Amino acid sequence: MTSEWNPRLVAFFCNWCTYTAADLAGVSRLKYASNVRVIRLMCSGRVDPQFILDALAKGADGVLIGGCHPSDCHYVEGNYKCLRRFQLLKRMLSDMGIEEGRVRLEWISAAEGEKVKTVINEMTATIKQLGPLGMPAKFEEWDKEMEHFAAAVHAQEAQKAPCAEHAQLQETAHV
Amino acid sequence: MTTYSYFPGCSLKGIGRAYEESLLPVFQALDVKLEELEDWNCCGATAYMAVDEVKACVMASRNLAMAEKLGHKEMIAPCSACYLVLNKTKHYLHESPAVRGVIEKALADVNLTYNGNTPVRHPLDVMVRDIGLDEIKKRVKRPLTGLKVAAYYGCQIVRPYATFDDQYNPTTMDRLLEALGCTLVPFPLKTRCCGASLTGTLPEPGLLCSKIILAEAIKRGADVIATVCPLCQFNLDGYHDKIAAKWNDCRIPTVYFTQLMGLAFGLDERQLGLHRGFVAMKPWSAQPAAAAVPA
Amino acid sequence: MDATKKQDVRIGFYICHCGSNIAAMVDCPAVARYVEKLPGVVLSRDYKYMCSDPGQELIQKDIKEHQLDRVVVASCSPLLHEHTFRAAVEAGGLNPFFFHMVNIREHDSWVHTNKVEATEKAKALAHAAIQRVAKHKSLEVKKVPIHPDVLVVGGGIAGIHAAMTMANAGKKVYLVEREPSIGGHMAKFDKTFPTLDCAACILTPKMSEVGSHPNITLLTYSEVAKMDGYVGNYTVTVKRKPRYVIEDQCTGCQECIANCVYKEPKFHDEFNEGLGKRKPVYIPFPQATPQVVAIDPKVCLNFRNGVLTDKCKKSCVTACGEKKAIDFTQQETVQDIKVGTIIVTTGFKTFDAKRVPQYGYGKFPNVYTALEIERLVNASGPTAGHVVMRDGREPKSIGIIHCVGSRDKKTNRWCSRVCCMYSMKLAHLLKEHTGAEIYSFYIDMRTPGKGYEEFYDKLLEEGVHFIRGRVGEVTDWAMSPEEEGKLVIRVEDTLAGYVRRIPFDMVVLATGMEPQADAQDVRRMFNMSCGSEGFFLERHPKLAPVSTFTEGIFIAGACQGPRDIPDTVAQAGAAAAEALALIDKGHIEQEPNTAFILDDECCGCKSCIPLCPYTAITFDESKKKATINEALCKGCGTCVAACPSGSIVQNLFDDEEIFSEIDGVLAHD
Amino acid sequence: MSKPKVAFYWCASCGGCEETVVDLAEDILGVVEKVDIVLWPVAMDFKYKDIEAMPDKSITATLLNGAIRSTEQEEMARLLRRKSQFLIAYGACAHMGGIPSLANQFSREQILKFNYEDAPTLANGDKTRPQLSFTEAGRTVTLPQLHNVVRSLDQVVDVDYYVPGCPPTPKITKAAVTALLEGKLPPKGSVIGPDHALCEECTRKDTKPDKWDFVEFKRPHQKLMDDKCFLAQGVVCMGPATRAGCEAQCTTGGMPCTGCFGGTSRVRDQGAKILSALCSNLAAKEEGEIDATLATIPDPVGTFYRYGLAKSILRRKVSLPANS
Repeated sequence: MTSEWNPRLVAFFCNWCTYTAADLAGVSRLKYASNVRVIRLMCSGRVDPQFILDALAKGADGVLIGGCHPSDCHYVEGNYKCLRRFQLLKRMLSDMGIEEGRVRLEWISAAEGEKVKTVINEMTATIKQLGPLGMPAKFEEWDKEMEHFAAAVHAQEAQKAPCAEHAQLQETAHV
Repeated sequence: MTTYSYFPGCSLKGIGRAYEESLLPVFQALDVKLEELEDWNCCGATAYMAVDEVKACVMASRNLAMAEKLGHKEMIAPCSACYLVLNKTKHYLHESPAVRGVIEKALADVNLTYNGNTPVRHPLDVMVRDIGLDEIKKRVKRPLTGLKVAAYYGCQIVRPYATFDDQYNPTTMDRLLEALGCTLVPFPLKTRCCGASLTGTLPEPGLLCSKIILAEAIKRGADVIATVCPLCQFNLDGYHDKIAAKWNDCRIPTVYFTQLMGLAFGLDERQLGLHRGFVAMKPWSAQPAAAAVPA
Repeated sequence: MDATKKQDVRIGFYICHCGSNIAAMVDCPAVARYVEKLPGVVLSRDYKYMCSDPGQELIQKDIKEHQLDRVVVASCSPLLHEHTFRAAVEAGGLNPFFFHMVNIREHDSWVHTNKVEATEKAKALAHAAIQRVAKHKSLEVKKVPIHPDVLVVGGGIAGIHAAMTMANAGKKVYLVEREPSIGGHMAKFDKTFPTLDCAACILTPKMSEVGSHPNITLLTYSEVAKMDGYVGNYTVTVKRKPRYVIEDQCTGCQECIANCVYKEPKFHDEFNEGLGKRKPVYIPFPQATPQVVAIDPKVCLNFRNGVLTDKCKKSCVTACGEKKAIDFTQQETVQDIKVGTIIVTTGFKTFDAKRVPQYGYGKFPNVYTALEIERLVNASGPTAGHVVMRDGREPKSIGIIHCVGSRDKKTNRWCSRVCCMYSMKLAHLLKEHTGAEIYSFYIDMRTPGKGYEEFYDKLLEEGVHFIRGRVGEVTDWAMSPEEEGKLVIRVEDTLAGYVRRIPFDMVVLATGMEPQADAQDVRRMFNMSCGSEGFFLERHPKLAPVSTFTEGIFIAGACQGPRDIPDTVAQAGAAAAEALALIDKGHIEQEPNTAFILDDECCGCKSCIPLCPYTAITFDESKKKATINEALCKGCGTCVAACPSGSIVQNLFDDEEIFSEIDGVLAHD
Repeated sequence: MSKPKVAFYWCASCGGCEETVVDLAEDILGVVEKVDIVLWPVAMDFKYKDIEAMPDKSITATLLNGAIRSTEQEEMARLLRRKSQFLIAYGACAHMGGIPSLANQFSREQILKFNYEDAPTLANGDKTRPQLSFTEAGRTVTLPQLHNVVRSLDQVVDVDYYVPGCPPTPKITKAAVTALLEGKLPPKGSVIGPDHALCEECTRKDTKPDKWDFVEFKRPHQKLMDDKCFLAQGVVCMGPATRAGCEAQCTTGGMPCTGCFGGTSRVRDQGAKILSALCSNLAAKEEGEIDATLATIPDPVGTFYRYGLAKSILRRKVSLPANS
């Protein structure tokens, strides 16, 4: 299992710099780890902290945000807003037990195809060392403590004919 | 008082002792303390480097690790070969995990660790960039006015790591010597090969290298060649008879830049080791220009 | 119809083989089979070339036959073909935004080496697109009228050609040049390779045409200070430096120059690379356009340290007389220009030869740069075309060193493309002027151009010596009597296989081309990108070579990378054509990715208002809510991410669309 | 025809929600008149077995407050779910985990150890921990077990409606009860209350500046506050990210909003959104300066998820064991 495990990275790339840089990496036929899934946004300023949390909760082992270099943002300073949020989010994630290397913000200009490759490879290596985050599995595991009663309720309900009874009760509900 | 760790290397205790003899009092005159590394070992240069680079780096890294333990911010290595090997080792330690692995293991065997915290500096760099020419000018008691010098740097302090000066046209020593009052002759062979260890194995091309430098310095009207490296000094000063026999007489003194500094600071010539050269520099105190300056 | 419910949509999925570009690394049929089973997918196909006509027709046919209402294409980068497929979807009768594109070429097949992994990645990306497209909404493309005027920045040959092309097509052009005259580097050249026609003869007629063209407003000695707005509607602030001469009143008679209190020219003459001298009042070169003098406050006696003192007797003013063209009180002025498109042709800078100290430039007076030689051999140059060295001698032997500041890891890695050819041109001209022995030292001889290799052959026949080897150093260190007093080039002759020392009277350094010193500022001002070497980055190296990532801003000439005159002119023409195509369409179609406020939901907390760099968000005092001016919004989405109550929505990138994409990329193991 | 049956129950909560029911004051009489209360442990004497004996779905509505963090609470939640037509998560704890779910930053073992061994105010010389069962004189007494994870009600059973607040205001409670009795119910899963943020009804709204440019954040005790918008004074106020409906009682009373009503329906993670809004509006641009400003928010989790950690996207500190 561990030898086969490959981390899953979700990346949010801004349209103008980092997404283009990733295109350039492609055109230049640079080779990098295949476990990154890129989601294109117009600007790193569009990266809502909810997206990062959601990606982690849905099973990403790491999240990469790519934006234009400071003072190079296509939208003047969306990247600064991203950076400000990122700085606090990083702290909050570490308070929530998520290792620092799992979430990374990088400035990658349209010309830096090479950097796309390096960053993704580095991040893949870092996360391989950290191991899976596996939030969906964790959620399931956490909920195992409720299996006992859930099963009991299930058994009781199975004894009855819930449909008919339910329909009848619905009728009387709002008298 | 600023303190640097000091790695003398073998030359400064042997053939290049005039370097140490002048270096230490000059730093003292500048209120800079050098603390010699206790139980230092060979820097790993030349023969080791040629046979097994990694083992050479292991030797160098013991010195680096001990310098870190000493706790001063930086270490001075006056010999160009030491300076280069120590810096090269640091480079490998940072760039090559494989070499780093071997070195760390070797260090662990002698209870040492290396964290990469101690830069290795050349005294020329420290003089000009840390202490500064203004400070040096203040200490000059006997300006070397009229002394025509060819500043000869050799290769190892600027190549491959040009950390404080240009690789092809270094000027640090020129500026320093100018601050002492010297006149610098235009010298195009600043970083040309002195013959290095070639002279020991293939004497002819080695000697030719030395001869070219000596002849050019004389042609440019220099009274003396100033150098920063014990091997350069030895090659340029040590083979005058052989060079004279093979080509023509190219006798000109080759001294360490620290010796000229000591002279300008008014230190005793003998204490500075100026008598040690095969072709010794004429006693400066006897020069008319020096006499004209009030003590 | 509620399009957000998965079961309500009918999605068509297409995966492109792109010949073997994708298919060699991604198992396209397997991806198609995987997608076919996803909710909402009605059909799933793989096809050789989706962007081809048959590929696009396939989509259109399927939309009709299978009542598709959503389309996903997995192929190359959306930056390349998104518009192609949107158009195809529209032609099939759907709203073009019921489409989403998956990048499995640049982001997948081209960058990975394991077919299984690449295929799995394609599946994940496709899955995300299927989930996302189900949430897509019907959107309208916003049409914005385009201002027909054009700004050209930089008056070298590229700017001149672009401006003329546009002006001849009837467009009003503003040409901004920071020097007192247009002409750029080309005006300094003597002859042009390989035809050896005189640069001035072909350039100056064009320059004067620019100067007199009714559609061109020439703003020399001016710089662009600021750019605002967006494609079709740019407002550009131009800073006009004081030249202390009223342009409209100066006739170019140059009486002021003749009568300056300085009887002899004695100041550094920029146009002649400092080889000649000029007076404080000067015209940069005889054919300068406009024919208007300028006064240099740094050296004019009427100024001290650039500040007006009025202490000179001002014989120039007397000489100007009734024309009253000289005005020492002139101040810098600022002018706003409204244009729809901008062509940036800011050119290059020559490499500073002092950065290669071993070649002795600045140390040995007889080491010259190539541009200096251009002036030396030029009949209107400082020596009237007579090649004499700084010490007054005529050179009997000349060494030309190629690749100075090119193909060198320590300085610039790139090939400057023009140096081999101009070095040979100079070799020819120098030989013609002096009869000297000429040696050219090259790394590789690069002559890719019409008539270029033939020119090389001609030079070989003329007896120019070509030595292959990168020169080690230029030194005055003589080893033999014949080297005494000469400049010695030390080089390894890699064809002969030994190290040579060759003495010369004169050494010429073929300096390479670099980005302008302020290229980064210009780039930021016009919202462009730069490559790692600092030249402006084109939108696509092959398919959009004169476009930039900012719509309506084009580049041409050496600001984009080293190139020669023919290529520069061709590019300038291309940039003009692209700009014309935009203008003549009459309007710009803007990506409808703007944001809007959910009026009922906004609580008026004002978190978003300061975040918008375009001041598109304002506070409606009557409703106590924020409101977005769609015309000003450029669709970055920063406010959307920041809205604490989720009350701002960005079209094409709304929260639900992105959440479903996140869900999708992670749905597949 | 018999009156609709209503149950009130509390789980992991402080009791404040129960107080709100009483806070309905004379209005409660109207409610009592219209319904039969079948379970209300805080005020009336019904037993577990009474409920168990009732037919399924025979209770019209159960208003359950408190988070679920023990086996007993879980069992009761499941029982009441089965017996009720409508299960209503009443108050912030049932709605989002509430204050008790801040415990999701610690493992069960850490919590027990602190509370029964390490707490400085403790007098428990033997460090005795609660036993799950205890037999004396032939009789066995059992105690419920503490769960590892604190949950909102809907993380345990299906919930029909949510009444937000810590505690819900009388007005919002009345609105919910009235809607129930009159059958004018919003779509299942709705939060009873408006769907915009608090600023809309805050009395300080007009003093909110157009630009915040935060350079420092303050906590209420660090500053004497005037009657301007709290954010204008650099005090973290969750108002912009918190559902309205509380009549802005805290901000009117001089305290910033701490977020008890949760986010709007368009938000998946209230904490992430307020973080985004506040951070976007910092003045600093350099990383060091940004960090210096943000250092004045010493406990982001406690600040932004005070009532909602259980229902946040991450739910619980990721590195904690599932069982300890």
